[in-house]
Parts: sequence; C-alpha cells; structure tokens
Amino acid sequence: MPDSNAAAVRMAPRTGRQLREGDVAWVGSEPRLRAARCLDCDTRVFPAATVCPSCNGERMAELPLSDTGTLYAFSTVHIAPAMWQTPYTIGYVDLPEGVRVFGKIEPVAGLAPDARVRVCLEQADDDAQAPGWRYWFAAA
Amino acid sequence: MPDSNAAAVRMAPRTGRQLREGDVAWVGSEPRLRAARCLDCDTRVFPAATVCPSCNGERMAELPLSDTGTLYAFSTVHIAPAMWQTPYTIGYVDLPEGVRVFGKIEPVAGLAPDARVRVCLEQADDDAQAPGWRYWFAAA
Amino acid sequence: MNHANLRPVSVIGTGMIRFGKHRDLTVPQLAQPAVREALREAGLEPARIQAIYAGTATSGWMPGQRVARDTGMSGIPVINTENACSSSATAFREAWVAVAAGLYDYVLVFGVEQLTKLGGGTLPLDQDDIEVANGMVMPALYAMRAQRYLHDYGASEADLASVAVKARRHGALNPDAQFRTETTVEEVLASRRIADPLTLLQCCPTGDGAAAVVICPTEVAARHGERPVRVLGSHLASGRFLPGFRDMTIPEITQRCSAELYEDTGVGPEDLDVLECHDAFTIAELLYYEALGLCGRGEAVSLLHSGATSLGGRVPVNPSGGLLSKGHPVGASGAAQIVEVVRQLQGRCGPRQVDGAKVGLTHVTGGGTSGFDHGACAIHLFGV
Amino acid sequence: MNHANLRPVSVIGTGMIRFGKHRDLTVPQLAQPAVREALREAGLEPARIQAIYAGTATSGWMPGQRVARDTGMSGIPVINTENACSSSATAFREAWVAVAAGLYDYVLVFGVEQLTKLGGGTLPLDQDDIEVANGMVMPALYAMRAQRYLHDYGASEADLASVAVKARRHGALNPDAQFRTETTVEEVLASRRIADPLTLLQCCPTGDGAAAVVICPTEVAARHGERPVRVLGSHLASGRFLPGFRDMTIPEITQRCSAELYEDTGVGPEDLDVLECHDAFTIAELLYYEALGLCGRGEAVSLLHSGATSLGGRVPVNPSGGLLSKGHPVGASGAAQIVEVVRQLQGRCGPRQVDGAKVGLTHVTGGGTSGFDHGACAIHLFGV
Ligand SMILES: [Zn+2]
Ligand SMILES: [Zn+2]
Repeated sequence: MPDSNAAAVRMAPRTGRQLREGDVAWVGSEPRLRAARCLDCDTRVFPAATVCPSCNGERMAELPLSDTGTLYAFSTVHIAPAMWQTPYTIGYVDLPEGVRVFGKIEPVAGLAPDARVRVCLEQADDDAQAPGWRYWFAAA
Repeated sequence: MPDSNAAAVRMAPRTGRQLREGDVAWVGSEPRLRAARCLDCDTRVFPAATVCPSCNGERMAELPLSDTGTLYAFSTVHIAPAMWQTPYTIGYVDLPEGVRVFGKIEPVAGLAPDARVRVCLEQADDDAQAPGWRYWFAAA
Repeated sequence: MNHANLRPVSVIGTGMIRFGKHRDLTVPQLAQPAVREALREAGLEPARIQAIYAGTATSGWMPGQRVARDTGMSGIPVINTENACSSSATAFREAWVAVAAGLYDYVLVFGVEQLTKLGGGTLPLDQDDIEVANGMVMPALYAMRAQRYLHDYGASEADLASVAVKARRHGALNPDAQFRTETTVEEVLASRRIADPLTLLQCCPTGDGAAAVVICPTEVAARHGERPVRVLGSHLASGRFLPGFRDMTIPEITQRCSAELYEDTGVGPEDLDVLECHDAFTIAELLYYEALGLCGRGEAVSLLHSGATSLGGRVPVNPSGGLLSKGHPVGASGAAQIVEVVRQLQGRCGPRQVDGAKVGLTHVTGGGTSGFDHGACAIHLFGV
Repeated sequence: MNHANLRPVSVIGTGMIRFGKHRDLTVPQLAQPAVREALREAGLEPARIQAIYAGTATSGWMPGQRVARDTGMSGIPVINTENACSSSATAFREAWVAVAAGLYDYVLVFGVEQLTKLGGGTLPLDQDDIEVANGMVMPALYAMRAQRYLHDYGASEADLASVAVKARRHGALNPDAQFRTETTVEEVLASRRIADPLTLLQCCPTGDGAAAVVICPTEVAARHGERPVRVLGSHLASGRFLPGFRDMTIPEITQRCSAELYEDTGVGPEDLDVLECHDAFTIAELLYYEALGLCGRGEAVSLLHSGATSLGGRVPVNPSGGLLSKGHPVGASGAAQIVEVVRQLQGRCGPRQVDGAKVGLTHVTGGGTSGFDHGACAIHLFGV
C-alpha cells in the first residue's frame, strides 16, 4: 500500500525523542524497532538496554521487533505541554516478541482496543548533528 | 547634603523586592525602615513580621529604624544571576535598634568594616499596581 | 520488615488549609496555618517539637526550614522528602520510623504544594523517559487504563462519571475542599475533553494546599488532645519493573503494598471503616477498590453503584471529597488524607462523619515511569 | 536523642564517579556506576537491597526510583530527600535510622546532582527571601564572612588562598577529583574575581557527580567486604534564628551540631584522624576548623600554616581535595564525603592515604536563609 504509507509518512507525528541509529535493527533491507533480550532471564525491553532491568545482567542480545501488532489501549490527548500540538493520539501496541511499545498513532480513525496496527518507521533529521529515526503506529 | 543625596538617588540600585507601604514607618515627616519588636521576648526583626520568629508570639510592635548605622561586612559581586547588573555591592548594616539590615550599597568607595553608613529610602514605582519603596546604603 | 523494637505511635494533632488556588501566597505562608493548627490541636508549644519531616515535590530548596523559620521551630532536624504524589505520606512514614525507634518524642509532619506556580496544565514529567518524550501525560495514562477497563469489564463512561459525582457529593460537605458543589453524570460527561475517555470533571483540579500532623509515642499521647489516633501500620513501596503484556488495569504497586501492609498488621480490607484513596482520576478510584481488596476483579462498578463506598455505606471511600473534589496539591495530599482519616476516627467530621469509624486507611501513589505501574505508593493504617 | 534501642550500623560498600562536567548523561546514568560499585564492594546482588535513600536537590521527580529502575532494585521502598548541600548526608542519616531501628538490614544510599543542567553561574536561590531579592548570592555570603574574619583576626587574602592551594594539592592525588592539578597562592589570587575578596579558585566548581554507600547492621557486616567501617554517630540540625548582631564568622549550626554529636558519642575533636568538611569556599574551611573544635577562635590560619590539616599532618582535612578540588555537585557531596572517609579508614587511598586513620568525620552544611547561619548541617562520625 505505497499510497496510504506515503500519506502516513507525511502525517508523521513529531516525537520529542528520536530514536538513534542503535535503536533500529535491519531485517534484510527493512528497518525495524530494535529491542533487547536478556540471555539470562529472557526479559525483553524496548528501547534496547545494555543492562537487564529485571536481573541486572549484562548479556543482552539484539531483538528486532515485528512490524505489526495488537493495540492494547490508546487515548486522544486534548491538553498537553506547549511543546505538543493537540489533539494527538498515543497508545500501547503489543508486538509478537512479547514487547509492548508506546508511541503516537496516526491516523486513528476506526481503531479500538485489540485492533491490528502497523509500526511505521522513517528516518528523521530534526537534529542535523544526530540524525535518527521516528516511529508511530497506524491501522494495519 | 542635598547634592550628594540627589546623586545617590539617581544611582539607586534596582532591587528585586520592593518594600511595601507597610515596611516603612514615619518619624515625623521622615520615612524610615520599619522593623517589629516582640513585646514578649524583645526580638527585633526586619522586615516587620506579625509572628515572632523567636517565640512564635503575636504581640509585635512597630519599631522605626534609625537612618544611620555601622557597616558589618560587605562584598562587591562580579558573578550573579542574569537579573542583576554586575558588579554591585551588598552588605550588612547594624542599626542602633539592634537590627542588622541587608541591602545594596552605593557608592561604595572608601568603605570598610565598621564604617558609618546612611540608610537611603526612596519611593519606587517599578510596579504600578503596588507602588512601594526602595532602600540602600551609602557612606554617612 | 522487622517491627520488634518499635514503639507504638499516635497522631495527636492535625491541621490543613482549604485547598484551592492561592497564587498570592508563598510556600511558607501556605503551610503555616496548617502547622499552627496541628500544634494547637496537640497542645504543644513549637519549642516542644523535636524534628520536622516535610513532604513536597516542587517547592524548591529546604521547604521544611522555610516553614520552621516562621513558626518558632528553628534548630531542630528538618528532613525534606520527595516522592511525587506520595511526598508527604513518605515524610509521615520517616517520622513514624524515627518516633517508633525512640529517636524523638514529638515530631511534626507536613506536606505543601503550590501547583499554581507551575503555570497550570498537566504536570511536567521527566523528559528522559521515552514515553514522556513521545507525548505521555498523566491524564492519558489513566485514560488508557480507563479505556481498557471499560473494554474488559463492559463498564461505561457514565460509570466513570459516577465516581466524580460521588466525590463532589462528599466534597460539598467538606469546608476544606477545593470544590464544594455537587455535579451530575451528564455534567461530568459534557465537561471539556482532557484525554479520551476522561473529561475535565474526571480529573483532579490544579491547586495549592498544605496539611500537617503531629505524632508522638502512644504511651504519652493521652496527655495531648482529646482522642489520639494510633498508627497501626505504615508501608511504602516503589514500582516493580514489569516487562511484557501486563494488565494495566491492575495497579500492581497498590496491590502489593496493601497486601504487605495487611499481612504486617493483621488488619484486612474487611476491617476498614473508612478510607481515603488516590482518586486522581475517576478510573483510579475504581481500580483501587479492587487493588485494596474492597471487592474482586471487575466488581468495582457494582461496588460503587451499591452505595457501599458512599457516605452512609459500608465503607465510605474519600469522605473528604478525595483528590477529585478536595483537590490534589501533590505533596500535600498524603498528609491531608491522614488529617481526614484521623478526624474521622475522632468523630469530628460533622455532616460527612462516618458513624462509629474505628479503623481507617490512607492510600497515595503516583509518579509515572515507563515499564512501571507507578513510582511510589504509601499506605497507612490508623485505629482508635 | 535517645539511642537505647538502636543497633550498631556499618558501611560495607562505597562507590563514586569522578566529579566533573557530564552534560551528556542523564541523572540515572550519572548515579548508576556509583551504585553498582557500592553494591559490588558490598558483595551484594541488587535483589538483596531492602530500601533506597536518595539525596539530591535539583534532579526532579523521584530520582531514587529512576536509578533503581535501571539497576535491578525495583519494588522496594525508595525515599528521596532534599536538604540543599546536605541532601545525601540527610539520606544517609535516614537510612542509618531505619537500619539501626531494625526495619531493614541492607540499605543503599546515594547522592546525585547534575549542576551543568542548570546552566552554570551561582545556584538559584529562593526569591521569597528578602536577602536573595536584594542581590544575595552564596559566594557573597561567604565573601562577607571572609572580609569580617580578615578584619577581626588580621588574616590576609593570601591566607585564604592557601586553603585552595592545599585543596588542590590533595585533589591532585585523587583520581575522582574534578581538579587534579596543583596551584599557587599567586594563581589563586590572580584568578577571576567572584565576590570580593573571593576569587574563582577560592570557590568550589560547578559540576556533576554521584556517590553511593551500602550499610547494614554491624553484627553481619563482617560477612561483606574486607573491612567494614562502623557508623559512630549521625547528627542533623537546622539553623537557629539569631536576631541582632551575631558574629557571622561563627558558623552557629556547625558548632552546635558538632558539639551535640561529640556529646552523644563521647568522641571529641582531639580523637579525629581525618575529616572531610564543607569547604565550598576557602573561608569556609577556616571557619569550620574552629567550629568543629580543631582549634580555638582566630587560630584557623595558624593551624592551616602549621601543616596539621595537610596530608602528613596531625589531622588532615579534606584529603579528597574537598569541595574546592574534588568538586561540589550539591546533592552528591555528603555521600562522597562518606565514601572518602570510609575508604581512608579502610586504608585504600593510595598516595593520599592518611596513615593509620581510625576515626573520621564528615561535615556538610548549607542553604542560605536570612537570619540563619545555614538551613541544614549533617555530621557523621566513623570508626574502625
Ligand atoms: Zn535479565
Ligand atoms: Zn518573641
């Protein structure tokens, strides 16, 4: 669906914290969110950490995340700090790797808890010194 | 010394907190700094308080302060928050009523600890809603 | 936690100011009337106080000393604590430890906050947190819990609004409440949208306030005031990191903290006559009914509609009006809950009195962090 | 203060990061290496820690939880304390009370501060204070004390500068110090003027840092680490309101706090082998020599020039380099002093080791308020 994808990219919500190069994993030629998995206790975290928040271990492996998942819950926000343009929608998405990721959602029409959603990723250059990535969710 | 007084007024340092009408007492037609004296334990405080900081009593009487005193210590400040224009000089002055008052000093030339200094007072209208007073110290 | 060497502790004085917007006051000016009232109730001169524990989240340098300075209590140890919404409940806990351990006999605890100084809107959060950096605000976090709870248990937005209606009905009877008028489900649902499905009247208001209590060993408490209230237990927890697909309608930290406290004290939820819980948003009160053990999973709406948690019911929750109606000046809320529960157990609450209340609980939590239910939770039990 | 029911407590782990400008790190990133080092020294897995006391002045919401989150210590009670420069010394005291009272066995204390985030310059003070509103800044307060001390006791600006020279000589031997080069009296006096008579090199630098310790009951301390250090005493005081013409070269709060601690513990200034004191400015160290009882009134300059307070002397003061050379990230300083004194008593300080040190003291104070010497002062005594 190149068309709807292009529309989504144009509408990409500005996020306060860009991902860094290290937050993205490559599956073939496709960029994916990069989580980490603890080789000791199997805890999975996004963004990837170098120390396991469950067991404090330091053996963390890369875990590329799937690009579709299930919406756990979301909310459209009408009042927020001045840095945000309201309204905007945020939510939690459960990915098959056992990781729940928080982010903005756009477009939001027709979504409900348990809906299938897609993870969108694009390169961002808001900060010329440290170009990175931006992600958000859209209906699958 | 109307001339030197006029000069001092022109040089009046801007202070962050103006005194309010209630911080000034009148001795005849002369405005004076207004302290308070506790009728129970004789503690004296400037600015005047309605509760005694020593005994927590509430019987506080007006105590107009003299307009000359003795310089306890002072310092010329070269680094300060952006709201202040540096350098400026601040110091503690001991007044005969047993009250030590902190404030700006101008002009500062020739001063040393134990010097005699004069308390200068002028009406200030920095804040049109709540016109008040400004005070500083100068060589006596 | 080992309590073997600890002395029983009682509350002998309480004070608070009416919560609301007090922009013209300084932080010490907010706190002083509450502190002076607590000392007066305890029948103590300021010089008898041996230590001060002050809780606040946004009041700058050494708020405890700035308050002590103007109330005749200088020289003694002052400890300032911060734990977001649990700041003054944490101060109370630290004070309780010190008195119970025998370090001091008479200790003042107060909480204060001046949210109007922050310029209104949602609370400023930690920008290093990835969720905050992606647009998270506290109302949205509760809104998502609400959405999921409604989805999982078939509850309605009108059910949520009913929590606010109860809070305002209680608050209308409390002279210290920020809101003292009643409201309706229709009015709540029609109020401004904040974070769907939560509307303005489902969110605690921005405000300023202060509350204070004086504690001492139970063995000398009878000498002070008319009816000292015993501290039956104090528990503090931080959030546990929960990776994966956790059920966000289960407030993990509250559930664990209360379970540990019940176990510690032998007091169970069935023993409670009155409680003040952290109803920062309507959904919160429902979730805490379940987490505190007042009812089973998914039963909160029924419990609410049964009237059990309203004044006159079996176990009134937030007779003060709670955060939704009394107001939520962050650092002051924990101490204000304690003031309310102590006064309820003393039978002093007039038209909002819970008849014959003997055992009460205060619960405060908060501080959002990604991967955690909340940053801190403090629960206290009181009895007469 | 009644210590009858308190258990002896020991320090079994210490950690700190080098103080300096770490603008690119977050507050948790600053604290974690210090926390992990302290746990490692104590030989404890994070899961063994039962409570955390965090001290900081300017780190925002719940810094203790944010650090705990990333170091595997979630769920346990976390208490965040603020007391200006005494923030983490206050955290240490609260932790000591809790362990001594028997509530917990293994407790982590840390201090952290990131002053570079504030944009440099003098620390922001409380604008409600009339002195602050009239131009008071911390260096000027100490500058006036210095001017009066020089006037009253015939000391010179070169005498003041000698304090900085000693601090930098010590700091040059400390890999964790912000400044690790020596300096001269001439260089100190020729540096930029800050608040006359104090020059730049007479003022502690702006910086970031963190320090941590782990404590436990003395009865089990021998199982952890090689040489546990016993906490002989802990005292906290707030300033006393002193109206009238007080002598501002007498640090009232330090004098009173140390006198009470000496009385409590039976340890006197003549028993000290090493101490870290709050040398935020050169004059401060001289005033604290007298207030802590190392010498009589007006004798501080002689004591300094005698070499008694230098490494190799009778009672080395600030072997770490002190705030002047090690740096002064406000909330981290109290914990860092404890790290230094504990390591000195363990004989681990290499070229800056005080030979055979058996008893050490840490002293931190601060928080300017009109009418008071300072807002808080915390003094701890340690022994092996
Ligand atoms: Zn792990
Ligand atoms: Zn008095």
